[in-house]
Amino acid sequence: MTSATLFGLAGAALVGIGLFGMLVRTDPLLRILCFNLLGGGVFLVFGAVARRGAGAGFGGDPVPQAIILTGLVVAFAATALAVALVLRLASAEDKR
Amino acid sequence: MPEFLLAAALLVFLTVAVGLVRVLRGPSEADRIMAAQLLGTGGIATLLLVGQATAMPALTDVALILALLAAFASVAMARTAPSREDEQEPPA
Amino acid sequence: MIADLLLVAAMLIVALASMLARQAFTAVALFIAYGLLLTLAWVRLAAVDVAMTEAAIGAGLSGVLLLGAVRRLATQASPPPEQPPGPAMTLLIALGCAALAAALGAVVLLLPNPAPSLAAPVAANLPATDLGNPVTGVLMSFRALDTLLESAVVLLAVVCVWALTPEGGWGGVPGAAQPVQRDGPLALLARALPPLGIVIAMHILWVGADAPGGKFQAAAILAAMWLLPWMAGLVTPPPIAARWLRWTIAIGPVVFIAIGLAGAVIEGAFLAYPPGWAKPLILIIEFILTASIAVALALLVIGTPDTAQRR
Amino acid sequence: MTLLVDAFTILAVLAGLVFFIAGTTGLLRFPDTASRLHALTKADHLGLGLIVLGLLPRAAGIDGALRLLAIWGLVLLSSAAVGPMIARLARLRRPGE
Amino acid sequence: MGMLPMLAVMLPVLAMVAAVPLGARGAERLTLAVLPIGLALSIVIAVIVQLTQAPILYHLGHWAPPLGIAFRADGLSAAMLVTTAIVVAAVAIFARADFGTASGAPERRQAFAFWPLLLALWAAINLLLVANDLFTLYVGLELLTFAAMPLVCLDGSRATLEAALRYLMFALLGSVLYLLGVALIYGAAGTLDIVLLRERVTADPPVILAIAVMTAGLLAKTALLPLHLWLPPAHAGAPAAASAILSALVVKGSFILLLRLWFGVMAAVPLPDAAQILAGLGATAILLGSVAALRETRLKLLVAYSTVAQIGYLFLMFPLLAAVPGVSDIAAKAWTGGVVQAVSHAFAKAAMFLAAGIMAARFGHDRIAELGGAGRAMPVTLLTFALAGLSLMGVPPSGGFAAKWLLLSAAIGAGQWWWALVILGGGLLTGGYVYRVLASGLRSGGAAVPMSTPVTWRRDGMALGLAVISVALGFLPLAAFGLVQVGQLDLAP
Repeated sequence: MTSATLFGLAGAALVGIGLFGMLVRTDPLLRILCFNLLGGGVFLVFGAVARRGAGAGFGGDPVPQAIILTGLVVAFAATALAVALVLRLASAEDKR
Repeated sequence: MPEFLLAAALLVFLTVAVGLVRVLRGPSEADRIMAAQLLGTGGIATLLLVGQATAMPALTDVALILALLAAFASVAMARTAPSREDEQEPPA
Repeated sequence: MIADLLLVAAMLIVALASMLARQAFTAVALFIAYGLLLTLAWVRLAAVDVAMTEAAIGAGLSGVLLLGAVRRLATQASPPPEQPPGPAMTLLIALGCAALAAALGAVVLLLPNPAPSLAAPVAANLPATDLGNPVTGVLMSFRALDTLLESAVVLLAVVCVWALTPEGGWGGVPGAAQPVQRDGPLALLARALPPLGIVIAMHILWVGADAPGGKFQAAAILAAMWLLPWMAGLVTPPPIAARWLRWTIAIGPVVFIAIGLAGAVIEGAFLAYPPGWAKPLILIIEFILTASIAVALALLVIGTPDTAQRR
Repeated sequence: MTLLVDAFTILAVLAGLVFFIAGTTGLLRFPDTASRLHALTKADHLGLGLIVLGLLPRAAGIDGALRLLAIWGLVLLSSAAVGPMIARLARLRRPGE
Repeated sequence: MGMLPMLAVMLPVLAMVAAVPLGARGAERLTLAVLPIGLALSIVIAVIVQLTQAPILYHLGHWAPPLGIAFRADGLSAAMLVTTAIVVAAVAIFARADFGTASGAPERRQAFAFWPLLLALWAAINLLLVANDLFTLYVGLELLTFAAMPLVCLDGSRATLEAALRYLMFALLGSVLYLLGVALIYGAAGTLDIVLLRERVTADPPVILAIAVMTAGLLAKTALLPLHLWLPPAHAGAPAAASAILSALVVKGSFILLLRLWFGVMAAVPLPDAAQILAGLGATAILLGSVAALRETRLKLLVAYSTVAQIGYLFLMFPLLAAVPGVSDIAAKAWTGGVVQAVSHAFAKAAMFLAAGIMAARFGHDRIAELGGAGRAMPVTLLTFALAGLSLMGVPPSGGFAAKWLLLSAAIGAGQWWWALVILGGGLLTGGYVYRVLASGLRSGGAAVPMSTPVTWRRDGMALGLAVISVALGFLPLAAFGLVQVGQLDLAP
């Protein structure tokens, strides 16, 4: 087994872990955290795909690598949005 | 020489990975922060050793970013850790 | 291979523990460790650009963002917990997730060999961009549209976070008030680190054209260097009504689109660069985009304006 | 000459390793937070410092050496800042434990 | 000419970006200035596609796929581009009363947020319509989610914030699953360009799993039963203008992407069994959604449940397209029927939500049982609701009728008569809930209704205009519907 495959399998396991957490955790903040675990798994699967595509003197296929980079930033923005919403909801609590 | 550096990198990583037990078990928040910090330092050392062994100077830059951001995350952890109410200084 | 196995095992254990953690703080501490381990995994996958981004955004900014939320939620009455799924349902979900993970693992093993790849076309066309870093080539030329749209997404996210401002807080200072610490360890770090960090960010941005690095990594570092003195209470973010602040986060995408449209007029295709001009134009875009994204990322961490804090 | 450099690197990196191992052992085995903190700072200051020292003669030019030193400096700085914070946290925690 | 689809996307993106520093008042004026240009662009694209009977292709930065990204505006894109532009324009004019900023007035939160969000939404939908690259489409999906989420909770009340959080969780899970599929498809085929993928993909496990997780993710975003739970509170709690956009357009964005996957990427690999399951879920959604609407006591929730039901119709086209690859006439009918359903529902539902918003604003509540007097006080609003209702029911001659009739005859032609029964049953149930509202509104009312103002006239005009379009679609000659066939990969002879 190559290390690309190994990390791909790890990504698959992380997808399972993150998805489970997103579905069973009730604390919204922990749900967001699990969304990030899940995202890490997805990116790792993508990373395995990129590594498998090594060639032309590159250690990995640069196209999926660039896509992962973009995806990481988008995932961060999504996390920030979700966190802001959770905090806003918590402060709405007091006023009632 | 690269073999030696790689072996050293593996050992450093193995060592700090064992330290992860403290992040898992605590018991106090201080312990978790320390273990995370150790993981950061060990990760930096690993990156430097691998970067030298495989002639990838860019890994030094990864280590540089890690050093900066690990410092940032560590202080954030240290001041966020749940503690007694007298911990916070009053806002000016 | 042993190293990889070790790394994977550590990653899975940390992720599992983070997902199961009882306390939010523990979960986030483990999540930061997860980000550190992922950084090493990206190095092992020969994706150094991604490793840098993961270190800066995955472990750094995301961790600090979540920690900030833990901190703010600790001072508030915890919301009534939603009903967790019952044991039978939990088991069912666990089986479903395990099945998905297993299917995904099997599929990873079944991916075609040799793997299809665009490495060769990237290598063949990279000289046309005058860049040395293939990932930057993809991000700024071959798939520049994605990068452009992503910068718009980041800007939009700031709008969304601001849109959550409670009544009476509009136009005010974003984020919760931070306890002021004029001296002490945090203040020391908040004063000593930023100058060094800015130099490092500029270095990462500059080498990004030809070696791993680039605007996102640099922007994340710069954001962290602004957030540090903010956390120490040494600087106050500008109010969100400030026109210059809004221009700062918008100027990057605006310039990117303008250069793209200029390409459409001059070269006949949106985001096409005239021959010989690719590298300077890309550097201009990256430089301005770094400033915009850095401020936007920091604002995303700082969060929504508070009613309590109109200055 | 190369032999000398190699020997230097090996010695320094090995010494660094020892401090890392000591740091982890301390973190795992020491009974209280304060002494664990001491163990941690050893790994941070000396372990990484020695590895950086060992790699310095191999660095690619002044630029590479500067980056190595900057990393060490950064870790020292953050350790110096976070250490007291952790110590205070540990002190504050104790009465309730 | 090739540039037009690119401009249709970049115009709202640029406007959205520029709207942020301009502030609420500037953003409002910028939006109103950009709207006619965007509408004109969409119409020109539609005319060109209809005249040339070929999709418009555009390579960004001169880089051809698989290395670069292509835009491809086919008939489906063109029809939906025009629909989107019209609905966005009507909603923008409608929304000025709520989110406008008078000269010299201080900037308000809702006003600052609404205009960039509207522009971002428009940009995202246009991107989803013309982008031909699976990852660019992912960015479009996220853009759409980010723009839609704050619209749900624009009024800042606790209930809407909860609805927004629930929506966001569904949407984020949906997009991350979609991204997982993108990774697998790239790993299997080495490209993300839909046209190229159509030639490269085979029914291998990686591709099948990819399509499965992407479909699941997109269903969560499209709110197909049983993943619909987030929709009613989210769409009903938003301000009327936002509800109209969310129900009419946002759920269509992920649906169109689903069509691109199933009948673009997988055109050469039919999945008849899975298509039956999707249509089964759709049929259940039609029946359960309509029943829920029938039992609902609040007007805006009724309209939201109606969306759950009407989304169900969209999925009936899947087995009809997948079942009979040889008989292209039936497939063509199913395709046209599904797309016309998407278009006519967009107009009708936007009109209905706007009408419901006008009623709720004037009554100060939206309890259906207490709408008495609406027929006298606001006949135009009630007429709007009725016309939109006719289209949703599928009464001839309306756009909804054309759509449902095409789907019905395709179902019978394909020998899958059971879907025809569902279509007819759904129409009856729809009639039931529309009638409930009208009957209540036509009763003589007890409470005094506030006088109408010029603002109300303009708002009524916008809502009525949309409702009229949804009906008028039924008068179009069938040849006009040929537009949506253009460039359809598996239907092309």
